[in-house]
Amino acid sequence: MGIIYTGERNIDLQDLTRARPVATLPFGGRYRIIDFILSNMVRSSITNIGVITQSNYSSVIDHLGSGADWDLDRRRDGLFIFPPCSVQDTGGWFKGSAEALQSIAHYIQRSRQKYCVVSGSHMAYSLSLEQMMQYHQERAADITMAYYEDPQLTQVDSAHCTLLQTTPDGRIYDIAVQPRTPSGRKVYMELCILEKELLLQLVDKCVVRGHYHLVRDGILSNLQALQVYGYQFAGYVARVDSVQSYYQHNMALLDQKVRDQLITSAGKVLTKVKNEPPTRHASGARVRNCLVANGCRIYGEVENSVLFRGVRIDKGARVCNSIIMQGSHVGEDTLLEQVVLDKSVVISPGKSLIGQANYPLVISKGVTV
Amino acid sequence: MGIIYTGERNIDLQDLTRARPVATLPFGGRYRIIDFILSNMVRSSITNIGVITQSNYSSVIDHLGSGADWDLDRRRDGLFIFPPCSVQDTGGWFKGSAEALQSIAHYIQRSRQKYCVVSGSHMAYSLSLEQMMQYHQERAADITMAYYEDPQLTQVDSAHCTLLQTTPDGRIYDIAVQPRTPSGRKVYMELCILEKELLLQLVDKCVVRGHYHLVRDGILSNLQALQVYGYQFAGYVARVDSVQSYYQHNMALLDQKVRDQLITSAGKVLTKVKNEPPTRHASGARVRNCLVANGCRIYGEVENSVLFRGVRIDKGARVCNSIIMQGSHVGEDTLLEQVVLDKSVVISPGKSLIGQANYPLVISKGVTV
Amino acid sequence: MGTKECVAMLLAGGQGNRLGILTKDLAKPAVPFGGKYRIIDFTLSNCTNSGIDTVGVLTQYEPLKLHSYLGIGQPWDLDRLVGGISILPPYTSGKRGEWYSGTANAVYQNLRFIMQYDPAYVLVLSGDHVYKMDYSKMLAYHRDNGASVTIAVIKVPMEEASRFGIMTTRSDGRIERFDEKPEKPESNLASMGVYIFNWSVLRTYLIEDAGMESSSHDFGKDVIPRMLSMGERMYAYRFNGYWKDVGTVESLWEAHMDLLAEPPLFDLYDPSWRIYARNPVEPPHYIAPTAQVKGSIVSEGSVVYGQVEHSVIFHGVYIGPNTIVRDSVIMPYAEIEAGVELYKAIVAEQAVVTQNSAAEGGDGKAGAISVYSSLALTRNYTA
Amino acid sequence: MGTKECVAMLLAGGQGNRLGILTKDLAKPAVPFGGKYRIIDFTLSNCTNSGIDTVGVLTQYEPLKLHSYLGIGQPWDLDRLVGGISILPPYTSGKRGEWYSGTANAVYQNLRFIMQYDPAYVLVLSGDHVYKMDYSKMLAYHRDNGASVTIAVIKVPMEEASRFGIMTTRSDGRIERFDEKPEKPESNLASMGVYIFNWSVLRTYLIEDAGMESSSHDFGKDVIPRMLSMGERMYAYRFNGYWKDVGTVESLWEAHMDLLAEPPLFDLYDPSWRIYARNPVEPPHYIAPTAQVKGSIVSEGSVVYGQVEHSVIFHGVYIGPNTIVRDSVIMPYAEIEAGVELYKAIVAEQAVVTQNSAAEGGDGKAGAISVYSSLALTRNYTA
Repeated sequence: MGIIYTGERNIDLQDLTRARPVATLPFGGRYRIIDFILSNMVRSSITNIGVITQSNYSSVIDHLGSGADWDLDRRRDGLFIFPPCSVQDTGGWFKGSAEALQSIAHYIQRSRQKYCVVSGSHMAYSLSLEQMMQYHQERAADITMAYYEDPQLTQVDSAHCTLLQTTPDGRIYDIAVQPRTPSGRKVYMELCILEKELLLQLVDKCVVRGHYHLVRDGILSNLQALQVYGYQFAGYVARVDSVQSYYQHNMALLDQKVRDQLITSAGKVLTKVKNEPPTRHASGARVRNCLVANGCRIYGEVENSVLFRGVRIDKGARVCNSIIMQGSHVGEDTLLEQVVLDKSVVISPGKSLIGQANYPLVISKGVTV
Repeated sequence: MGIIYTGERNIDLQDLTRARPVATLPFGGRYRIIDFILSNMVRSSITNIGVITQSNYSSVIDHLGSGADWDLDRRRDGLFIFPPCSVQDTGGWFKGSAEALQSIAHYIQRSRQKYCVVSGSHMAYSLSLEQMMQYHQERAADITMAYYEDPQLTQVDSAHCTLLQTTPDGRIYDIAVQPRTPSGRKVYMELCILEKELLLQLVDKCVVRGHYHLVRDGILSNLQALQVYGYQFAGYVARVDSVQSYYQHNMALLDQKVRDQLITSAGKVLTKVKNEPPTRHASGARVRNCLVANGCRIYGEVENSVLFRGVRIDKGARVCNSIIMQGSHVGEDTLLEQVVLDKSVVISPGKSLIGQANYPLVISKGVTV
Repeated sequence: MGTKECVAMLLAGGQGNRLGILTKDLAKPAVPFGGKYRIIDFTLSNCTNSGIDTVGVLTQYEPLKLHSYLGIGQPWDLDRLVGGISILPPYTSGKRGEWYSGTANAVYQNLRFIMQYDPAYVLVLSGDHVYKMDYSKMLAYHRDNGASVTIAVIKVPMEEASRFGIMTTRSDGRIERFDEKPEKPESNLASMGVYIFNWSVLRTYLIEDAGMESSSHDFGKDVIPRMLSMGERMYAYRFNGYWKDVGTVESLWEAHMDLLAEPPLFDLYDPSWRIYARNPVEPPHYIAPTAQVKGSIVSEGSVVYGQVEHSVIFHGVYIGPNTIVRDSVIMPYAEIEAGVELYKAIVAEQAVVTQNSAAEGGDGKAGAISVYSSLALTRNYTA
Repeated sequence: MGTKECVAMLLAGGQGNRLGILTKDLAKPAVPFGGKYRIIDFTLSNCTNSGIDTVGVLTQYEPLKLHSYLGIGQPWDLDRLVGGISILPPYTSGKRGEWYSGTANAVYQNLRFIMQYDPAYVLVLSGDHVYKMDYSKMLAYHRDNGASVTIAVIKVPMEEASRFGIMTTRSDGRIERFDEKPEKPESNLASMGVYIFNWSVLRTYLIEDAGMESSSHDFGKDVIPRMLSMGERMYAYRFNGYWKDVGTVESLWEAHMDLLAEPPLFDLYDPSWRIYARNPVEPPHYIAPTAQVKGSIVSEGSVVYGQVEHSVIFHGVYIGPNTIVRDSVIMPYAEIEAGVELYKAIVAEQAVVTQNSAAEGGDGKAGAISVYSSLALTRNYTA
């Protein structure tokens, strides 16, 4: 079974996560971040998946619905969404991942599966959980935690991450949760495998002692007693924890190698299907190095950009190095460079917006500029 | 379009509504209260239905799901469930129906329908909304409110009800919300029809002045200015606002005339379908004057009772004048009279429970006696 | 299109003429069974419970009700993005069309369907048996033996053996001999009509069989004997549970009586092996103060005023006052009018039994089963 | 079973042999159209947008892909509890089976399906036209006239009139004369193959027609003329929008070019009349720095490295570097290899066009349309 926790707080994503959790942040022209981990699970034949939500979860319910688009609308198992208010005694807010897991202990307990894959929802990657499970079983590990090496890890990044330290044979001997000074470059992918019985024990031990963080309070303190292994993932990981990283990982998708690693090679990334006509490139359009979803109408010029569904680019508009989300409308004779338009933004004719690659301009959902 | 508000508080239903709103209270062996108003709407070709939930809404989401069982899983229109937390500025709690409606004003506004049917969720009845709409249009009414005459209305009842006073031609000239002394016997069925534009105006006027109750603050104060008509309904109305009324209306279903009026005559009452085998009446069973859902196994004696799905009555058990909800198990050599067992209750062998018709004993969900 | 390890082909085109008026305008797999099910539910639920999620259903005879019953397979959890249930009626291709002329021919005409999934194994099933079987165990047995064909077998009484395909096996289960409905059976190991084939082997033989003019294109009569004669590794898989071919009025009635035994010979309440079905929306059933119901199975939407003993009452049935219904099967939405007495009867869907028609039906005491339908009022069968 | 006011019967069994290799193993209504749709989507979306929720789809020729595409009709909102989409292939009944021998015969064999809904009206449609039409308006017109039959008509160029069923009407729209494919047409009001019948009238004539040995059991050739000769009140309903029979390679290509006009002759982006389709799950399309795309429609999952002008590119297409694709239609998952130049071509689903095959295809300048498929590499059509 799989459990996805969508309660991460991401202050550095600013307005992008004001009305939604990072799990449902639009990504790559057509997806939401959570689609990637969901697809990893479904592709690895995990069909019993619980999604724990925190505040602002209505976009999660909207997006996932009955789970049919992920083949998870099943009579046995399937998709279960747990809104926070459904748990009376927490008053609707979880203090941390352990408390969130505790709140669905009943669901975990009665599942038919032996193992649990526990995941966060702010990283996108294509990983075979079957291979990771094999690694877990070969090592007779109690817990296996996935990580990747980030050679460019900065101090700023590190404060958003959990870093692992492993012995040469892969055993984890130290964990640092959001350290100010990076201890190594092995970034925990917020993805681990363990038996559900062990998970329930760890969670229970945390919560009854007033601790709420699964990794810090549950796993770190048990590194001696348990066999905890790190599983290194070598593919592309889009860790979305700030406007800058969001922008950078979207732009990276214009590189075919990144698309192959993230989207096309491992099988389909499943997402909510919508009924949109194909995109029209008018005779005056000029589109170069772009990802373009369906339902767009392009009369202007677009370069090095990602266009989500139903975007309209009018005549004389010039869009460069930008991310335009669903339903936005860029008016005539406008100029956009290094800009992120959230959903349903309107850029009035003649306006210009120019951000910087390391500080892209974000326009909030529904705003008319 | 239809709007169902499930935020009613029903303190007199005691433990029956501790973990669920009255909307999802099991009723009649197979249904939930909300099934009746939903079925009324679907049968009258209303296919755009919003359900506003207050706290404890997870049973609403569980029960309604995608709406497929009510034929409401549609690409155009369909079923929309609005959990309270989805509205940021109320902090998850509505102060009243007007505020609740205000929170979904956007959804009401963009609907394709001209008229709105606004309903509560604690009464079960089979009413043709098409006929009521015809009445509304023939009178060129601004608002039409459905009512029924309750000849046995007591002072206790009256404090739970809204009473209408009408002129001989049907126009409403006074409304009393939860009066301590009954003013007439015309009980408002928490069901009205009006144009969505008018609804939005009324709601807006209430909320901006700090008033939150649609009928009291929105309609009552406008009885002069607007054409407000009462529509008398002559069929059976199960008003569930206390343990006594819950018990009494379930028992009434053992009368074929009541079943005809409420369940069988007007077309099907739709509900969530579940996969249960048929019920087995063992060779030693003795069942008289009972409603029995599928999945039961009956080895004992049951009389004048309503059995929900998957109930088990063991050998030597005697159940009289009782309501046994889903999955409960009545052990050997027990005696139950005038009892309401909530879901998954276990009565251990040899135990007896005896309530009174005017004070039935309620055993809470999951309890083992 | 994704690859699947095992694809099931469910033969549901049979006319079932031994069920008489019960299948006048209904395919046999769609005949009601067990109080709320249809016969095909048992095979489909076996697939679901065995983890087989790609099922082609081959239909031909009176498929209207069967098609709408199956839909896209949602009740059996077979509405999958890749795979799931596919209904495969006969069709025209190029300039010509061909009806399914035999069980093997039906599968042959749908080779292209199987090819889409490029399976290692093909499971061939028929839609007219009532049983609970874990095909995944049979598949493991097939793999462990390195077999190219595995046939599920069950012991039948020796005197009935000549009605079945009978196998002789070595002690390790390998099949040495297969006789389709032999006059003098050598053993009582009968084929259940459940086959697992290696896909490459099946494809080869089906293509060969299609070219043979003398063949009747039937698995039991032609393809299996041919495979055996060519020396394929064929194994028998012993099944020990309850299994019933409900292809005759007698066996359909008997199988219903088996449900009523205490404890039942075939258990519908087994939580580890749920039988899935499309569920009607009906209120709970109502047992009136005048009614007496004993040793029976009753489904939703029924209303009972009379006396019901040792019978199976489907959903939406009306049983009037002063009636006696004993050892009988009353199918969905049938009506038994006041005063009627029924013994050992099968009443078809939506049939109305009046005092007049019941009198013609006989009292069942001589061992005959009466069948009532809305088309022809009554007909007798000797059990 | 609930009653429905109007039931639609959609004829989707045609072989479409004038589409050549495009329909080699595909029913005509399942041929891709408009960048992501299949031809049948337009008629089904018309039903949905007109509030008709009960549609029987009559299939016969190569239905595998069509059946799995339709499923239970969820993309068109036609997965209803009562009604919705029903697939109606030919079947056997009693002892015999019959293929659909003509359009009228196909409906005749499914009278029992229609009877379930006891409709007042039956709408007969065909699945191989591209148009947006509100059938509810036509139904209102039918009712207002107190007609027993209403036929939708469109003005066609006089020189093409002899390809159609041609009507002569009085000024009030009542049909006086109907000629199926007349040599010397009297008017240019052509039947669109969209009929509304009063159910009782249709039933009577279909039963009569089924008994006539000389009949070819076709609506246009037999049933409509017969009704007219019997004096039924028959009206023509004028349709003024875009309508195209895409039954030939030329018309299929032309209809695609009509989508590309600026503004388009047929608009896929109309929010008040959405065209529903089963949506593939594909990433956004990618336009490389080396690519140039102008005056074209491009769908998801495609990757373009070359030059695309005035063309329709379906989903999952690959267009390699140094290519030129002009005035062409590239169907789903086709591949255009590096260096290929295509003019006025239709490339079928999953076909691969290499430099060699493209050279054989001709340059389209002489007016011929080249068709590439994975079955036969290339074939020319004169436009």
